[in-house]
Amino acid sequence: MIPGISLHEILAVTSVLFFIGVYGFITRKNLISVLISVELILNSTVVNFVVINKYLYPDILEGMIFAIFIIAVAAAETALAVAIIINLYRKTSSVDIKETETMKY
Amino acid sequence: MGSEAIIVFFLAGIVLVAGANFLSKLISPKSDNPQKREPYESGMTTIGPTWVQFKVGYYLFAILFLIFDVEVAFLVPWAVVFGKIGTVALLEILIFLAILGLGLAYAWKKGALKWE
Amino acid sequence: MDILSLFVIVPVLVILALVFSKGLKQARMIAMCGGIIQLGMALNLIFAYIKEREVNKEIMLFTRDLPWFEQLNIHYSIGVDGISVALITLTSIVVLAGVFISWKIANLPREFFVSLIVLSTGVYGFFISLDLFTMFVFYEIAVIPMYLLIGIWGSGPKEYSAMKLTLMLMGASAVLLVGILGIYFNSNADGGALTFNILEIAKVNIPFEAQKLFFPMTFIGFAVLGALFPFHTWSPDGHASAPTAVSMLHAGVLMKLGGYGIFRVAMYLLPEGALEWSWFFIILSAIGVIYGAFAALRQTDLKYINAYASVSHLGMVSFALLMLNKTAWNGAILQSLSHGFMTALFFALIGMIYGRTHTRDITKLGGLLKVIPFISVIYVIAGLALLGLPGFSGFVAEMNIFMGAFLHDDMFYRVVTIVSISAIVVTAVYVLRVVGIMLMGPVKNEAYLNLPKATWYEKTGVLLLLIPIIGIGVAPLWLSNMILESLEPFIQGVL
Amino acid sequence: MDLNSFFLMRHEMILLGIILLLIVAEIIVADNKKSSIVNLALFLFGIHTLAGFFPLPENSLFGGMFRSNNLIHFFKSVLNLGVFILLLQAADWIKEKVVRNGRSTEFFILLFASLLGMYFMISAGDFLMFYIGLELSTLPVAALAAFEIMQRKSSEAGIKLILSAALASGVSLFGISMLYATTGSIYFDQIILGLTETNLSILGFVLFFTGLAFKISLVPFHFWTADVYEGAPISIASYLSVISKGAAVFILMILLFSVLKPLMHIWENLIYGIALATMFTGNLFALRQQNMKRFLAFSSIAQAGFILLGLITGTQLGTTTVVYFVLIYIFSNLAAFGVVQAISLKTGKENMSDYEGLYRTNPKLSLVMMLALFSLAGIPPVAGFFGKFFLFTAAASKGYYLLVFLAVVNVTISLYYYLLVIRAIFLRKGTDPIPFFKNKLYMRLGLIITVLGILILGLYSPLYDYIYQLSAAFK
Amino acid sequence: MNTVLNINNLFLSLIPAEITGVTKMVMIALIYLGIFAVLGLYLVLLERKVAAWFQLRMGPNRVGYRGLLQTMADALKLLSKELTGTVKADKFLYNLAPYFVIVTSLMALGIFPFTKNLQAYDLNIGLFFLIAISSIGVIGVLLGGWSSNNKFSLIGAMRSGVQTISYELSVGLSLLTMVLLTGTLQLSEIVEVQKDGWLIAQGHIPAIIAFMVYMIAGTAETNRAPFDMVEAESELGAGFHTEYSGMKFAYFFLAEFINMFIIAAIGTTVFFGGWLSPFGITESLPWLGVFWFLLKTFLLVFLMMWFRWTFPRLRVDQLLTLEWKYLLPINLVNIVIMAVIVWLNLSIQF
Repeated sequence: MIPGISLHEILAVTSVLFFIGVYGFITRKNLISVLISVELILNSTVVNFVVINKYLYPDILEGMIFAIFIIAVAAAETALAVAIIINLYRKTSSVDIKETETMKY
Repeated sequence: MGSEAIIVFFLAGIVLVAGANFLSKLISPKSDNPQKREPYESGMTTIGPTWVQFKVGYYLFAILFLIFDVEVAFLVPWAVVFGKIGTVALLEILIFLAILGLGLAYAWKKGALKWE
Repeated sequence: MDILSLFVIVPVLVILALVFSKGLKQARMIAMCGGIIQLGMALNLIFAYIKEREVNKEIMLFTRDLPWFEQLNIHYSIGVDGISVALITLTSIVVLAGVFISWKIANLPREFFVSLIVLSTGVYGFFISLDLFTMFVFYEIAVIPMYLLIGIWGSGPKEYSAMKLTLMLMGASAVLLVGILGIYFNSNADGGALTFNILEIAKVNIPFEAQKLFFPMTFIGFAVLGALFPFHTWSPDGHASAPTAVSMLHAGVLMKLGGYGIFRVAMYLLPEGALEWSWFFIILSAIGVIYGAFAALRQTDLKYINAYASVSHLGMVSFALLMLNKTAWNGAILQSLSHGFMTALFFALIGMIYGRTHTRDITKLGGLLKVIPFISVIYVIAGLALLGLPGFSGFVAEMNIFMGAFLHDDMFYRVVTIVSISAIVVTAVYVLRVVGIMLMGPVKNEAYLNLPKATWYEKTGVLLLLIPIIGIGVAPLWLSNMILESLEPFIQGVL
Repeated sequence: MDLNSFFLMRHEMILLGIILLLIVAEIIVADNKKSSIVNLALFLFGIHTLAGFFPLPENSLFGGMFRSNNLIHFFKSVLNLGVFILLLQAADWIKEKVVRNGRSTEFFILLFASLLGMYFMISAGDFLMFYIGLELSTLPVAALAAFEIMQRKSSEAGIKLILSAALASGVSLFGISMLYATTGSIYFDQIILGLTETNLSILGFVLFFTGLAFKISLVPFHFWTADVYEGAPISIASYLSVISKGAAVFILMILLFSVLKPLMHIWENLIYGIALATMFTGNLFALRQQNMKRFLAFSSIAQAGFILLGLITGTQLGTTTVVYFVLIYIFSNLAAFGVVQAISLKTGKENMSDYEGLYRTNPKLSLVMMLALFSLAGIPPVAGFFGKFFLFTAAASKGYYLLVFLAVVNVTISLYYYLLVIRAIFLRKGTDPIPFFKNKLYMRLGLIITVLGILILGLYSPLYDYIYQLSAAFK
Repeated sequence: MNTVLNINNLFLSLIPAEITGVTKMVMIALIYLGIFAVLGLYLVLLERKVAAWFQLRMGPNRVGYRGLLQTMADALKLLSKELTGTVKADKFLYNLAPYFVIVTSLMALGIFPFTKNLQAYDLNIGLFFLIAISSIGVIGVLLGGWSSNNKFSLIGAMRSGVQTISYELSVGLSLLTMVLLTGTLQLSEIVEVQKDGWLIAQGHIPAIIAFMVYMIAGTAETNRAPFDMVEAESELGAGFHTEYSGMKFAYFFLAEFINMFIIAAIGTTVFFGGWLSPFGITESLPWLGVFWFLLKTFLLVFLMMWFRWTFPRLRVDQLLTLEWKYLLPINLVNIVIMAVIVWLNLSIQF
């Protein structure tokens, strides 16, 4: 627990982070950037879990454990996504999101 | 000193770099000519773009690292409490590492560890 | 094996036999045998029914009740009364006639007969069901083969017609389904268990609000199949595009499902709703009667003429049903039967004419009486029956309907009845117009002089249909009695 | 961890064993003998499927993280069966196309890993296990979607799937963190006790819901569906539309009916709206599809909308109908995908117009397709009708007559586009019909099982009653 | 010990109470900056001396007494050099890169216990923090190499990336092997545990294996010879910092040496008992811990320098083979052996 910083402030920060992520996911034109936006979302939830655990329910470490697993899964997700992006890059020589629009409607 | 030490060191590092940069700017000589601003390529002019496509091997290892590093992250809490838990922890980590090792063996067999 | 389930099992066996058949000859032999067996079963059922009725005063006879989805209280529940027996007989005759008429079907014969018999299975099942769920299942089974039948073997804009027909009927079943579920979830109004069983629901006093809500849904759901006025548009297109046997079966039998369903489900189970809404649907039916007749007058395509005539006549059925009295109901049932035979006959004849002349446009035809006398004579007879000449079934039916309808001393009912009766005149006009243009006069096309005469199978099919028309017309009373007896529970329940 | 708890996780343990065994096999088997692994995998999974049907005790493990009861066992077996059929249908494809690239074992490993994730997901007793299961079931599928690495569409499918999956799970996690904040626990048992209707918990629920809505591809989280189905190998499209969706529906149902019950009249309204949106969107978009995979994608979106009709009830009846429908849906959709796969494998054709005149050349396949589509459309006497009817019954039991009405209207719309396929197959003659071909044993077996399922499941009522008994767990 | 506290108190008494915190922080920051600079400069000198010694040369001996001021002069020289950079570089990232390397190494340096209680911050997850922070440095290298827009830099940076992350696994795993013995991640406690014998002795064979793996991996992680593909003067010019000049080059240079020190310090803390004296000979004088700590650390630093001048440079494939096919499997097995040893209580306690 950090003295002088209340739960609300941290949650406000994570919420902002979350929405930056969502915004980035929607607006970014580069697949890597989109991936990073997703990571932002995940990280905001990680902080959420840790902070809620620490501030509200410090006795049981459920939130902490959850956070570790989110990190692990996020890593797997990223690994896979990057692998697929590379594969796509080999076909199109670009990581631009508009390269993924051969299928529509 | 509490956790703010981390912040202090962080700031100190920044100050160090920024300060030295500033100092260097103050005292260093300045001269300019076009050749100086070219990228160094053993005296030749650069050919083609520099930001080129990479061997996929780098990414492969990056991905492998990512996976194994996360596994290490799971080993950390286990290692800390291992002494207190004992048998169950040993069994579980054996399974965990067996699967991990199998993964490594698989990557090995598939040639992911080979640098061509 | 009980006598009613056979009506489902035999067609299924026939279908299985057809699946393993090869070629046209085998297929039509199997289908014919199946049809004859069914006709035999139907006749047997009539006698068995009459015999049983003398000793057994239950509402439904030959009942059988097997639990199916016990959790939802769904049963495979069957039974017949006089109305169903009559309609089952109608079905078996029309199916057999249909097989004869399709004797020379060239394209994918096996599949044709399979679809035809699937359709008839649905119809049989519908008529014998006493359980709303089972009934609904059979209803849908009967609807779907139409798509393939019209789409593959039809003529003209067949894909469009088939799609339109299927979708409209399925849309109707959407409404119907809601109605059925509404009835089901109100069937515990008296504290009993939820049930789909018609006889048990009939004993329950479903709350008035629910009746008011679900009656129109159930009614419309069935009435679309019965070509109720604003929802009839599938029927002319469908009939026009369908192959002969399908038109026969559809107009002759399948559309009767609508009237039967209205009667057995909508009115029987939701009588208060029926009273509440009858004025509205009477108006629609009356419009349908008039509209159908006038539309038939305008058409030059034989099938369209007949199709609109069907709209008009089936409008009369629902009109009569909504009159809510015994005589009118009796007339409605008789009208169903008689229209079934007549219209099937018409379509059969039209099919024969079309098969020979390759046109259905009456303005291009003429003097057919000279070249194909058998077909033409039967056509005239059928036409006379349709316009309600005494001695044919149509007269008996219409007589009963308008008698019953006029029994109401309410002004509204009398007015609509008079308006509807005027349709009879129009009917006479369009029937005679066709006869005049198409059959009389000089032969318009040289090629028609060499038209082949009717073959034995065509004659068999036509006579199969003609006999009951005359039979009902000449001796209606035994049939009327059978129906009137069965109407008793309805009268108690509804009125 | 004693022997008993080991048995409780029998499904998971056996499947994990199979996965590990396959990895070992992949390592030790020589390259030119790889096709024998396909048989091995099929054999092992067949045994696993059979073993899954044996009854198991009901209990929970790991302090409530993993719980199991008969309904869950049953559902796992259903998923097994679905996957088994899918593997049978995919076997030829793998043998002919994949083995050559030397990646056949990976197909099985990834697929089984995903299935394992689903086991954990539907057995979850807390949000952590649920989340891990969810991700474990999604990520391998993304890899599988991008499996045909030589095709750009496949990569696109993979990237679309994984990015949308990541977004959905991120949003969902944010919601879970809110639920955690309001109740102080991630264990379902605790959450039921602590959950009340506060702004935070409602927001948390709605955010959480998106994660599963994504997996079930409910509108407005359906955007990935068609593209992924089109780009991915057919087996994977089929897997996504059937197994993955089924499992997600199941866990959503468990969560709604037990954990989130206190928020019932929030989610009732939510599901009401989403059900309508999903049905209409799925159906209306399906109307204009030419590619069979996209076509089935939108059809499966619409089907998801129908499933919601059972979910909206929150009763035992709802549970039963949903499970029953999903079971039928698995068979129907697998049959449809099986035919598409068989044709695509032999001829490479995937468009509806290519199917014209199919009946005249390949009557058996056409009939399978017809049965499948009728089942999807809900035409008796095939099973789909019963599934749909009971779903509507469930919704009507709560008085949602208008919803039922609109749903049946949607059935009619859906019938239209299913009939379009029927039209192409039966009514049209076609300029260049697909020539006659014979399927191999596995494919035939896969199709026969689905056809039997379609024909029998609806008419055979004891199954429904059996599910009803099992559903008592989630009243 | 008391002396340290006294000094601390003396400082505190000199300044007003309300600004204690800030002042203290500034003091500490200054002290550590000093340590950083001195260490950096003199490790360079040490390297050159050691190199000379190995090659039977004199080494730097002109500036100051025996060349002691040589690196000071170098630093001044670098400071006064012109900062060039190519126009094509990504300016922002190019300038950002040095911050990464410096800040991370400073932060890592900050949490070492030089002796009992002489520690800026006794983080309860100290070891974990060290592993984590030391892996951030590679981002600086990657950024620098990539943003330079120079092929040599790019190749160097990529190599650095793949090398660092690969060997980081071994560093982490070998340290975790020792955590099994300690049961804690807090550096001070890790040292306390070793009162009964340094961990390298407590864990006997697996610990020795772990130490060997750690030293190899640690050397590789700092991109030092024989793992210096990153710079590989003979093939890549100067690797990732080809385009850096003057002070900007100096940061990378400095960080490399500090990182070497950090690796050695971690090794000391985890394997060789940190500030503890051998056999407890100076336990009565806690402040001598600083001496012991530095002694051990510099011995390990010397070891790493020794490597540099003994082994030839590896090729990239050899390097990766070494890590993934030897060190990592060895490590995984080793950690299991260690677990069994802990489980059976076979560790040696004095």
